[in-house]
Amino acid sequence: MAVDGFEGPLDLLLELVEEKKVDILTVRLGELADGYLARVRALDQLPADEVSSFLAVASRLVLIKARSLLPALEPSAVEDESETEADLRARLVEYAAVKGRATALGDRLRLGERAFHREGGTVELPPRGGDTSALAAAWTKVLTLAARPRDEELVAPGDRYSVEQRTAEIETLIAQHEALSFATLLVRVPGERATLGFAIVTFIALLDLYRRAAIDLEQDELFGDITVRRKARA
Amino acid sequence: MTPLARSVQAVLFVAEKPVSRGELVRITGATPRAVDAALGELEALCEDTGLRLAHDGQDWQIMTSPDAAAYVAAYLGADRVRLSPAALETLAVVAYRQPATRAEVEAIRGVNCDQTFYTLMQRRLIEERGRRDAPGRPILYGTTWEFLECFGLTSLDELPRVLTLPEPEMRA
Amino acid sequence: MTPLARSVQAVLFVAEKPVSRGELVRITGATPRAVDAALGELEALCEDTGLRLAHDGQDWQIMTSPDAAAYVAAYLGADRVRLSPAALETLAVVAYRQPATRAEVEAIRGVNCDQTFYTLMQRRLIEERGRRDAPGRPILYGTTWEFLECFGLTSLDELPRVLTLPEPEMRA
Repeated sequence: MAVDGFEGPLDLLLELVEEKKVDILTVRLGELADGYLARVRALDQLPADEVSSFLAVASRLVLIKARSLLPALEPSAVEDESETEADLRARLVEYAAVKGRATALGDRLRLGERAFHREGGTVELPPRGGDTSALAAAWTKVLTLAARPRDEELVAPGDRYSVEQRTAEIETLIAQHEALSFATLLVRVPGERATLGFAIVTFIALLDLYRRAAIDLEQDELFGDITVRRKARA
Repeated sequence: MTPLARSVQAVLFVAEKPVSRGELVRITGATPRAVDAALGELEALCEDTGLRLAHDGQDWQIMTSPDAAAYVAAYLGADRVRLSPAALETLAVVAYRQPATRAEVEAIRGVNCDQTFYTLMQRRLIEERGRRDAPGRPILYGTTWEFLECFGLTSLDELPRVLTLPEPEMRA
Repeated sequence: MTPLARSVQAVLFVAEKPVSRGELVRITGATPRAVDAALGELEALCEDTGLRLAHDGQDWQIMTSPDAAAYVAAYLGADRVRLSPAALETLAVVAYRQPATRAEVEAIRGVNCDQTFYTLMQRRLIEERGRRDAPGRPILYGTTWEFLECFGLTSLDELPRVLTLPEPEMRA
């Protein structure tokens, strides 16, 4: 599922690397964090089921950037090894190779230089020995494939939220109320539980507003509700 | 081998019936004389191989060489029906849904089924069964007597029952 | 051409699906080594002709040469296969890493690949290849004969080599 031309977070990150015209093996990934966040913000919609993967890459970039700005910031014992810059780079290098291979395969396809096999037919023997269980298995396979959801059915249009739109909504709310609880912001329709997609978009919108210094975030205890507070204009 | 002779060879290879000289001219865009030369080249090349270039008047076909007949028979005799997985799938759709139009089979399988329909018709496993009373009056297909014989069934009721998946909508 | 190579050629010609080396040994009554030699002879003979000898592991099939594709497609009325960039990426991962699980492909591409797997399965470019002996016993996928055919490859060894970056370790 393409998101405004990007097939996932690695695709977007790779494009940023290529835009900078630098070597994937030497570029400082942390330097790409701002550009990455800006591009994600500019997308008019993110499918709910992919938001988390974009977010995961974004948070990793921000972490890498923070470490480079504050060398004293040692990785804590809790963070697992996969959070390192080297690991993200390795994934990116691997993905770049995949993209190159996909392009090469696509080129072959465009050339149309395919091969054809022969279905047979010269032999005029009356057909014999058909296997009914193979036939039934083929029918089952066709049914299974046909029963799979198709692209257009995967994400109902009503379930798509845009970060932009959600950010604007929260800005309006915060202009009216000095402080709001995160729990309140998660209520889209009173009495209904928010979907995961809506919660994630709301969360990204808040992170973005915080980054732009439009709000303050307070949390008194671990897993407690988060208070969103309007930031006094300087 | 000239490029034209290569193309003629490839076309005759995939063809399941004799191809006329006129058709070869039309497909390759070469002159009739060039096509004749290519056929001559191909004929000479087949000598001493397991294949032969045969013709009946102006219709051409590649066949196996007679001295390989014993092995070909051994291969074909072992299990005479050797349908490709694609052909088997198309046959399954026709068998379980008959009568069905080609468009319906393609809608279910999600791919073009021209070649597999052709193969199954050739092998007399499916046949036309009139036309559907719908726009375009598409041809309906069903299985044949040979199909029952081939699969050792006495009637279509003997087709193995399969799962109870909801049958997909047909977008004909 | 040796008599054995001629017989192998004739059998592969009439076959409607790939024929395994074991089957060729059984049919011809020759030793596996002799069959290998015959296949090698046939492969060399196909060079510069309109046909190619292709193999997937130990399964063999004669196919048309890619440079004759335009004429064969004109004869068969075949459609050009079109794949989205997303489907091509998934196919690239499966083709170069096979067998691979869906989770592995998703880990590499960083996105959900349900839809592209569905498309590739429907077009028969990939197929199931058993299960990995790991928790959850995930399904393994590999490419098909149709994949080789569609991309005009005679074997997986012919996959285009791209980039020379070191391949990172695979995380399942």
